Amino acid sequence: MTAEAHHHREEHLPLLDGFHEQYSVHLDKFDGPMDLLLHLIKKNELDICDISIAVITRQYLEFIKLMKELNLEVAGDFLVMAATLLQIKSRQLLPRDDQEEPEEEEADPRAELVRRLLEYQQYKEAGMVIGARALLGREVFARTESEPILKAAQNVEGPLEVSLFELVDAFRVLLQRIPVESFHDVAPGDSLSIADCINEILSLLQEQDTVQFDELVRDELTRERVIVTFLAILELCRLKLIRIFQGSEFGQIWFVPAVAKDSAEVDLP
Amino acid sequence: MNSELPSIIESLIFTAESALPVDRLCELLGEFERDQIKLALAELVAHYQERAGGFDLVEVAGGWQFRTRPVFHGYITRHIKTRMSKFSQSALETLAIIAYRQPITRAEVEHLRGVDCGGVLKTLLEKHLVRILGKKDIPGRPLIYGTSKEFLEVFGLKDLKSLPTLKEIQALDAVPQYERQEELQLEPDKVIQVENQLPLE
Amino acid sequence: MNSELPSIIESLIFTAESALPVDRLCELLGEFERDQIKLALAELVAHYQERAGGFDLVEVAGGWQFRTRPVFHGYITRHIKTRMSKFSQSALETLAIIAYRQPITRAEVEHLRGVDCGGVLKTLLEKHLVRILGKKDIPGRPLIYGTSKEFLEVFGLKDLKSLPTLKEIQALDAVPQYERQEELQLEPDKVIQVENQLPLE
Repeated sequence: MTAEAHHHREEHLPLLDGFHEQYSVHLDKFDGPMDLLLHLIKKNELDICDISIAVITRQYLEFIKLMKELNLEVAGDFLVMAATLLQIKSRQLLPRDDQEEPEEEEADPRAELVRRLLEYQQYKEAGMVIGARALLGREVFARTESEPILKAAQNVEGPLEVSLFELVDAFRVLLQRIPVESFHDVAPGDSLSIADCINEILSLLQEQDTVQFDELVRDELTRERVIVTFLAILELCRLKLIRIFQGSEFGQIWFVPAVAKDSAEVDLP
Repeated sequence: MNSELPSIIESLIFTAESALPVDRLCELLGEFERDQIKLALAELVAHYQERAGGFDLVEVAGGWQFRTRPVFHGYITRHIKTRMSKFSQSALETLAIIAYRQPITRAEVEHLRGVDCGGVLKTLLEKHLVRILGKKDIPGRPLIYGTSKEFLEVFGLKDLKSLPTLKEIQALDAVPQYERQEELQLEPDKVIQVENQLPLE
Repeated sequence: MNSELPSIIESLIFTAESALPVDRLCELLGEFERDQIKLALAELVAHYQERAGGFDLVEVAGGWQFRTRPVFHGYITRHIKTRMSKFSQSALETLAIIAYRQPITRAEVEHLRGVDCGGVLKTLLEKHLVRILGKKDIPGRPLIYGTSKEFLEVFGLKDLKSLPTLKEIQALDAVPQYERQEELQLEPDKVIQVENQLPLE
């Protein structure tokens, strides 16, 4: 909470003067609408499977009202649940129409919410059980010092230890660092499948001198595959990596590496 | 059996960077039979259990590692900074959902929790407790998440199967326990009273 | 003497980043007498000497430390080959560029990173994460790079299409859509109206 927000609140709610800190701590305890609902159910000593929607809805709305009075930001998630509760309540109160859907069992409008609450409660408790374990780096420690004889040793092989998130994050950080104009065309969505296709074509061209368009789409003759392959070829051509040939009009499309592979020497130091 | 084998294994586990799986032990000690290695390991485990000293030999994240016994953490933190801060309830909830329901999408987590989980998810990814498993083969190809090896390491779990089952957790709940959340009064005028008393039932 | 003291000392030495001097031990364990600490330490040393396991408690550089016994060094150095190799930030960055922008030349990678990438590229090629896809038909005929099958395996990806896009990672931080929606009407009088209109059960 910012200092201004605090100030603001004091002006408007002299009643709660001096208790804001504790109070906001309480409000923060609710990890979303499901958590608040569970609290209300417990507080009213209700059975989750047979909650009084009227009581819960009233208290839930009062709570949100209070949050607003305290100038706390009410997250959209809380409002979504408020709407759900009001909807269930109104459905419960609607006169039951026997004529229209006689074959369908009268479903309890609360059923879906009850199911979600039960499931949520399960995971909330599972979280507490997990959190109560002795954690490495908090209650339990492993040896941190490495053995002197191993310290000196360099390792080149061995399994790699890196996560996908780290890879994407490295790319994200890099993009923040470099000017936008040099990176205007960041692969949107599915264009990465074109990358798969490019990779595939170039691999094939390392094994054989020429490749036919048909060869690439033979195994998977779908509209998507043909389009992606075609786009991959255009891209390869644009990048001057391949040359395209066509024997005759509507004839077979061939492509070859733009540069013969025998002249391949590594350009690394 | 080579009488030195338990000591050799002990020295390897002791110097390993992280929990050492039996498979890797066997790989490192190619001159010994797998059965011999497993027997020697069992001997070591029994020794440390019986001795109950400053540290134990425990199985975590599919491997073996020496770890201090939790009772001594009060002394250890006098010279070692705790790496892990306490997890927030929302982090634990999200972690539990991912652990029990993996592979799972962000939308599925959010549906279960009823709140936006982007921030929590990002923190869990940054802490390496959760990882991206790939993309789901449904329209939109959303990312799918699962728990990582670090999750098992941090929470001291042998594998995902050693997580308490949800049934077991429910059974725990059947036993009456004190309300973890203090009462929250909704009538503003009563709030002050409650705050002052704070009696836990 | 506190019967747990040797275990406490053991856990402290075990977790210390370097050899732990007796003075430091006494400082950390202010509630115990120096003589008690020295006695407990002597007890521990005797235990490890007698046991002659994989490691010993030895005094080095004025402090106490657990050290593996030299006879086992032949086994311990076998670790090096299976040790997890960690990625440097520059390797990760280079790999990310290649993964997301392939096919790409070294010059293009270097333009983006602003530094020479020859060394990193060589390492990535050696680790088989990156491979040469071919040569580009422009002056100088530079080699072009792409990711390998091993790359997909290391990251557990089915194909390149399964790589998360930047958008997806950035979306974790984003404010959910519905928060920008109009506020739900929650004015007290309106709520009461609802309550009054609808007969409550």
